[in-house]
Amino acid sequence: MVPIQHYLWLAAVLFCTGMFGVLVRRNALVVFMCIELMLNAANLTFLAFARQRADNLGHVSAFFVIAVAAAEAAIGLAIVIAVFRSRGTLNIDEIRTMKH
Amino acid sequence: MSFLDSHLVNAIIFLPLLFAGIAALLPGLEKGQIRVTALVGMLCTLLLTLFLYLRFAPGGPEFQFEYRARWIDSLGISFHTGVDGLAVSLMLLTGFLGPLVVLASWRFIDQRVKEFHLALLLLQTAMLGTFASLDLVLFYIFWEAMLIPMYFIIGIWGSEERQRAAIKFILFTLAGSLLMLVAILTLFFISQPAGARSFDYAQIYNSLIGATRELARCTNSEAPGACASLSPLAINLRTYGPLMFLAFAIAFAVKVPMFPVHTWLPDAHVQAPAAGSIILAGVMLKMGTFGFWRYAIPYFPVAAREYRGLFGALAIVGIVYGALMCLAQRDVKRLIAYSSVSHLGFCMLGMFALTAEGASGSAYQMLNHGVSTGALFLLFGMLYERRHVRLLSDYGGIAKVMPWFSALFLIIAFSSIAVPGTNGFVGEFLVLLGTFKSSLPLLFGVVAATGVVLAAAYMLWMVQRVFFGPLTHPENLKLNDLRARELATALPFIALALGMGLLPQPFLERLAPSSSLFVARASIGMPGSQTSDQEIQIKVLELPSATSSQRAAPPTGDREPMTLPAGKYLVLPNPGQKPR
Amino acid sequence: MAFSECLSQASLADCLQRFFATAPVDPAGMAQSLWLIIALPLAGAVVNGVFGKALGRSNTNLIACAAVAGSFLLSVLAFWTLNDPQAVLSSAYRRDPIPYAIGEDFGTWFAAGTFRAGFGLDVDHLSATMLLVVTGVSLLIHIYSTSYMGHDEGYWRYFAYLNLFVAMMLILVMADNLVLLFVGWEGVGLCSYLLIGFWYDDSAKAWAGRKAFVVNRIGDFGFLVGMMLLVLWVGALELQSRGTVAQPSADPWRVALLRSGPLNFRGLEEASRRIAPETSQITGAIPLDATIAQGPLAGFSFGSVLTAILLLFLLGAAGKSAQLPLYVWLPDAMAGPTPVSALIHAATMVTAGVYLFSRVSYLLVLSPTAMAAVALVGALTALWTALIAFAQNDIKKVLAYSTISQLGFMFMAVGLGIFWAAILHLVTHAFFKACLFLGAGSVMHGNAEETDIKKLGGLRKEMPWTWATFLIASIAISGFLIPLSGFFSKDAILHGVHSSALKGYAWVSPTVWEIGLVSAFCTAFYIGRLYLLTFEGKRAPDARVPHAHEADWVMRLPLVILAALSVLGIFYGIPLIHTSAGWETVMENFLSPVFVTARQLTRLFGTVKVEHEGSLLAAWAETWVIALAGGGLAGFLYLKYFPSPHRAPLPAERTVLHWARHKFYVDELYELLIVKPVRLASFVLYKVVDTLLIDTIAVRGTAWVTARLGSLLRYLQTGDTQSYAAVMVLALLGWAAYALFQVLR
Amino acid sequence: MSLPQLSAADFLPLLPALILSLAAMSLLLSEVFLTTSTRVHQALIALAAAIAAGIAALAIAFQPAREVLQGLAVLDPFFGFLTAVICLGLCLVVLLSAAFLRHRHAERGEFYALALFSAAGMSLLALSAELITLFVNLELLSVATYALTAYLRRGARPAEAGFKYFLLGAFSSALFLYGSALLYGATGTTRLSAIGAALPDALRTNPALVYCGVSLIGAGLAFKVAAVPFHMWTPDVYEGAPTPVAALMSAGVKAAAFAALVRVFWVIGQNVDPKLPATLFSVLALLTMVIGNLLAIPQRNVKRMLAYSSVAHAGYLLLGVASLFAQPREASGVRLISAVAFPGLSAEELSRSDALRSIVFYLLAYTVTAVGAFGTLSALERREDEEKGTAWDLDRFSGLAQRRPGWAVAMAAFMLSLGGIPPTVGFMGKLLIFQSAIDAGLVGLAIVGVLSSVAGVYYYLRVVVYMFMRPSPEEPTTEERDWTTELALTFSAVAVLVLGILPGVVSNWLTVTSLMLGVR
Repeated sequence: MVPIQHYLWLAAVLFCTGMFGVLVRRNALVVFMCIELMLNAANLTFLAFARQRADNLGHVSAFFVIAVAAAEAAIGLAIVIAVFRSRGTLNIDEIRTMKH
Repeated sequence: MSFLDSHLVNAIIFLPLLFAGIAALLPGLEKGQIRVTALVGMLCTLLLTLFLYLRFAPGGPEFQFEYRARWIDSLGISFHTGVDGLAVSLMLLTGFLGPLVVLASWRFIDQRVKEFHLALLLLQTAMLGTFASLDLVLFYIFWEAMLIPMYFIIGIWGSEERQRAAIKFILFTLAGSLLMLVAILTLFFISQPAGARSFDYAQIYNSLIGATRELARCTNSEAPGACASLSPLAINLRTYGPLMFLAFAIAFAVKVPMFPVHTWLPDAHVQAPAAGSIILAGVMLKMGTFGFWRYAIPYFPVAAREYRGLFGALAIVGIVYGALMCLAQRDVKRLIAYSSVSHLGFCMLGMFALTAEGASGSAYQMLNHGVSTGALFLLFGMLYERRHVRLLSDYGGIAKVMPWFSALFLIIAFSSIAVPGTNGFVGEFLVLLGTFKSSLPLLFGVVAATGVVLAAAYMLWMVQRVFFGPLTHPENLKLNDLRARELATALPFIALALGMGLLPQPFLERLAPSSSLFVARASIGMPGSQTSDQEIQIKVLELPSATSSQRAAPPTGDREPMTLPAGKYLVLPNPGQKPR
Repeated sequence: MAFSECLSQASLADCLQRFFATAPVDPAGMAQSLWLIIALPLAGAVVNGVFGKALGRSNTNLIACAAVAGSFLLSVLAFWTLNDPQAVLSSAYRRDPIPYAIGEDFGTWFAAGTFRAGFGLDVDHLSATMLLVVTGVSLLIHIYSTSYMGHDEGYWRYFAYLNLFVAMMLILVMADNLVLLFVGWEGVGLCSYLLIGFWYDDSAKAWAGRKAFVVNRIGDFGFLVGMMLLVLWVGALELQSRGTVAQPSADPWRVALLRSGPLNFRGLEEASRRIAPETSQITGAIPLDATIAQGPLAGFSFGSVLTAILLLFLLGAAGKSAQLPLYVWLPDAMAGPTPVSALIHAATMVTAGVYLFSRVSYLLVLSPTAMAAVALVGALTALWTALIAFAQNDIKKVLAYSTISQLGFMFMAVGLGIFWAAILHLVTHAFFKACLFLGAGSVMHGNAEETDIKKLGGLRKEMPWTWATFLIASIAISGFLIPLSGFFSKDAILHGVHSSALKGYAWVSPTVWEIGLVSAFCTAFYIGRLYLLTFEGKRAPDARVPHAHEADWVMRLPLVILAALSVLGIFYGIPLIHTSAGWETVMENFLSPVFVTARQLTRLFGTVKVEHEGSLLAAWAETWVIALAGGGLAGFLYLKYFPSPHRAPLPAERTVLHWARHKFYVDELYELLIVKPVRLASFVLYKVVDTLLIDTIAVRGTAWVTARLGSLLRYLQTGDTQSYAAVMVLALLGWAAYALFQVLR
Repeated sequence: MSLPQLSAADFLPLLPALILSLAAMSLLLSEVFLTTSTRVHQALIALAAAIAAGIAALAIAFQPAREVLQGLAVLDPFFGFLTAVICLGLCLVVLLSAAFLRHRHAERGEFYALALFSAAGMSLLALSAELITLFVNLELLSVATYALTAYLRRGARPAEAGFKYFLLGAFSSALFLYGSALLYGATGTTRLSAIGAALPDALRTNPALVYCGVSLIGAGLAFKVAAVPFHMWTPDVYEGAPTPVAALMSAGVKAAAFAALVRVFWVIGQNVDPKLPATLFSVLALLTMVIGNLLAIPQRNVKRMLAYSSVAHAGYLLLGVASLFAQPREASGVRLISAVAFPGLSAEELSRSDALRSIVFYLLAYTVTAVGAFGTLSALERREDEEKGTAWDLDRFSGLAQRRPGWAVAMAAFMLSLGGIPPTVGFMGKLLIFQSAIDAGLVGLAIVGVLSSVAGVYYYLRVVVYMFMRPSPEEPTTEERDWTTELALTFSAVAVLVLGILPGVVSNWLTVTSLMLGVR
């Protein structure tokens, strides 16, 4: 069977990818999805460890996270829509009227 | 101790506050009523301070009229007031200036009268409190609370550059005093054992005596083993004493102001209205010297002696430098401001002479400067009220049109250049005598004495330019001489200037015990001095109820009501001892 | 007992003797009421100053004169009282009472630590003489002023100042300690400042007043430092001589030092007795050159410190008495009203320096160096200013310089320990110089304030009274024709100088003597010139008024009295009294109780050796000839050539005249060396240190840097979400790196 | 597996949160049925709920600390007091927002509901002692706050602010989550107490996991407390958010986040090398104090200025946290003398309790002051200026002393309190913080803090200058007065002064109980 480390590394890679995406992608929605990616990387980690330790705490956590992520997604999309309404764009570079 | 004795000081401190409350209730348009209210408040305060002054027994215990109440037990802070000879004298000075300040701004302040008098009364409370407080935090609170009203007085009712001057004033002072706050807290911790800590002046002082002696012994003797067995407190004092002393000293030196940190003073004085200048020169600058006298030097005598040469030199530089600055001024208020720098140099010099004569002279000089320079600002304020110009070149020949005014101004000018028979002479003579008698080099005294010559030079120069010579400016022709109110404002100063010059003994008697104690404390462990701890210890006034004043809720005591199962809650372990 | 019944028993002379030797009032009572002498003029000053304008001219005059007259009478009483053998002062500092002195301590003025200064008044023969001179002359001058200032609207100020001055001067002469003396010392300076600048709307006059005060302050600086050192000196003496006596606590001097302060004159006198010459073994005394063991003065010897102190006093005295190098203020002081010049700048205030040294004579004689310095300063001043006086055309300026030079004579005498002669000359000088000044005043009064003697002349017939008195006074000062008081007093000085030698400074007395002779010659010359140009010859063509008018009797009376006094002064200058030591002049005999300590010390230390070679008569003859020569030369020149300005002066003469007329450019020199540099320094310091370094660079600089940092950091806040996130991530990585580093290490 | 045995006492700590959320739900429901236009009563309901919750929190604050819900949460005075503070802040915010919303015709129940929800989240966060619980509650409060930030969604600025806040917030919570996942992996548990117990072994076996986890968690929380360099969102979000919401963020969110911070790092502090958190927080405190103040100096926009100042104050709080972990013995010798044991409690424990007390008190002080300041701002700002961004310019304050003397005095009090000048509560807070810092031997940091606060006084006083020393603008704008706003301002001003003069009551409570930080 696949050793635990693989899962962990995969999760780490996912997390970093998400983080990188957050930093570089310009489209607000894509950035948002990158964040989801990070959350899921965390989930994967939880599950992997739960699997390794054979307890259910990890699984429970994962469920919680998914729920929370859903809530976050809802509010996030609402905000994105609001932004789009007021500016007509989702390009992050243009959402920077307040500065300094 | 009778009720009166224990509450007199508090009454004095908070009476102006009470009248501020009354004034605050009056409608802002009733300028007359507000002025009268303020005046009455100030007068009542003056009467009480006078009563206090006369009631103060020179031969009695060091601190009299003490009052101590629980305030913030958990922090070891108590509301502790009381006065010694110097404090009571300075409080008298403060009370004396109060009504005169109100009178001085009777006409000059015509907009936002209410705020102005509120500020004055609050300022009065803060200043009196600063002198009377015997708890370091209480002192600090009053000390900083003082800044705010003065900040408003300068910033709102001042002249053109007022806002810059006000900001400069407050930042200068704050930068210094916040460092002092750190020093106070450090002192709080190192001076007393955990759990028994308090910010009480006397308690902290008493706990320092022993260590100071050890330290002095160690610094005096050249033997290598002298500093081998120091108590922890002494070691702390040795390491941090100088730093803490400097923190205190900087805070006070800014207020005094001593030479390098004096530049806020001219700006503040020039911009402030007459009332502000009078209070600033009359009382606020004394806060600095008072702080040195009450806190910086007695708490850290060894460190103070370490830096004695430096501060003595700075004082002398202040004397000469300030006088030279006066010669370079074209602006009368600026000139008077710099003359304050010079005069307060004498105060500092006398203090750091560490001789009885010097200390008394320094204390006396504080009072003198309050009277003389206060009066100078008052009188010039009257002129400014008429002409609204400050430059020497705008005047000349004033004596022709305002003979009485000129006569009064001349008298005050002579008292400020220490002509014998005026108050200035006694102070400067004693300071110089003390300096010569002290272990400071003779040169200090000689250089300081040149200040006398320079003072005559600049002061008479100013008098010449303002009062004598022909009336060059037509607008000066129609100046009218002093009104009755102004005369009534100025005459007390004259009376005091001459009275303190001819009969200084009543004042000196009250200062004498404080100054001898100050010298004794400042020279603990000096080769010459043989003062016993009993002489210099301060009697700690216990807090009202039986429990010890510090940390009224010691955790052990207060955790009993809630009986807790062991281990359920965290008794914080010491992280350092955990095995890794 | 009464005079009449005395006559029945004894001869008139004895009775007069006894009459004057019995005090009219109880000495103790007199001592307790000494303060009145000061209080009267002080009260007059206050009343006139505050209500003068309301009171009106005549009342003001009355009050002023009455006040001074009152203190004059009291002074006479005090003077008289002193002659009584019962008039003894029991000083706290010594066991045996002091004869011919009364005094009273009116309590502490201020005290701190071990120092104390008291309100103590003390009158002995010296003070009494000064009292009479001060009150008497000022009474006359008050009377004179009532007419002279008759038309000035500032009369009330004037009399207030004048009364105040008298009070201060009286404090000066009666004070029993240095600090109180200093009150008078600066007080008179203050009054002279006020009176010089009396007509303040003329800025030149006001500046002159300020100059006077500041220059005096320079002197006072010396005085002040001297006092401080004296306190230390006495303290060290007390400490060091403690071991030498049996039980210090029983020693009244030590006790009194603590109770009455170290600067009391009696205490200082007692202290000077504790100093012994190296050789002698007096118990409780320590040698002059013993080094001070501890205290701030440790390491110096008593003698050297004392010398320093006295030299500092010399600085003070030079300021007050207008000696080199501080004499420059006096000529300018002539800006004041003429009676003021007569009173303050001739008769009384300027003699304060002489009085001071006579007061502390017992200290002065301990230091030959200081004495030599005093004598030389006096001599040089006498000559220097006499030379300047040559070429002055302003009548008051001439008199001012002559005053300085006469003061120089007094300093010579003091410097060589002939204190009585100095005082004698002080007194006579007060009389004739006051007379001269008042005469000058009356001349100006009669000639529309004309002061240029070149524009006067021929006043002899127009102002007979003024002329007569002026002539007498001129003769008195110069000793021309017939010897009058001034002649004898000056000769007493010159003779004394000639016949005494300073220990270690043998060359001083001959030098001083010769300079003195030359100065005497010059005196005669310039006075002669002044007199001749003013009164003799024909009236100058460019005079302001065709005919001068004589002053009224109010102004004449003082002139006459002063002239008479300057004649009667002779009486004091001639040896009439025969004592064990030989013939003494009245003044010497009269003052001898004051200088008894000084004399003893002089003998003990041999500071001044007096060898009486040459008879007094010879000396008189000598001086007289010199005076005649000087006066004759003046007469020859100015009677022959006057008024003929067309004579081209010789080039050498011209240069001398030029320099002398410009006072040898001393004022300009001081301006260049002292005033300008100080002003420049202050200005540069203000601009560079205060404004630039501290305020701009240090203070504003800090604020500026802080603000800049803020606005720089501000631009990191780009508003871009992703850059924010990037910063977070970077910080995180940095931290993780640090943590890992910590772990792996 | 059997259901855990839970007693009623286990749910006691949830009481405040329950009250808040119930009120929130009822408000949401009322929104459905409501037809009237005026909504003041909604504010009143919210206010009542907040007060009730606050009282409940205080009531349970004096109980001995214990773990509840099987160690998922802790009931201890620390939580109690923080919740009380949060509720106090909430009350004031609700009062302010009533008028604020009415002037913008945005009065709807959701607003209060969201505010209450986020407050509930804060209170729950303050008591959670388990990583996942922490995460969930963090998200609860964050999500509510995101919504509040973008509440006035018509405007461009609120939307943008909400967007930024949401994006970065989600990002940081992702960090937090991943960190806790790693920590779980390292220790096999997510309960803080258990983690603490397991940490030493975990460190021995795989330190990298532990350290990465801790760092990520720290980053996640540092974002919420707006510690430099995780602060950059603050000014933008505060500026865009409705002013009352900004007040809520600056007061409540900070308090809750600090609670979580202390709890988490407490465990690490006592089980891992304690130098680690000490250094971490010292560095953070230093950066935050200095940079926060520096950034605020050039601001003319008062709202941004307050935002930066809230960063600076987070710095002072971090100083308190640092002194909680600092090791005096290894630090400077100032503490040498106080090593004398105190009966029943070592000097170390005393100083730690003082540090905790100072943190709580400072949070209280900052809450009343900052909410008051934001309140004055919200009372002054005008709808039409907001798009131009000039609504919060200093000029709005010029001559306020003549127009509205009361507000001017109140604002002056807030500014002085923020500057830490007596006799205001701000000074007392600073006094306590610096006291514990020096007690912990962090003298250097204390001095830096002091000096930076001098810089702070400069820009706070600038507002005072404008209010008192500048003339009113030409067109005198008359700000409407609403009793709710007035009430809030008066209350906070009075609190600022009274607590400044008589902090005794509160500080005594804190002393009594500040020892109880219920994490084993």
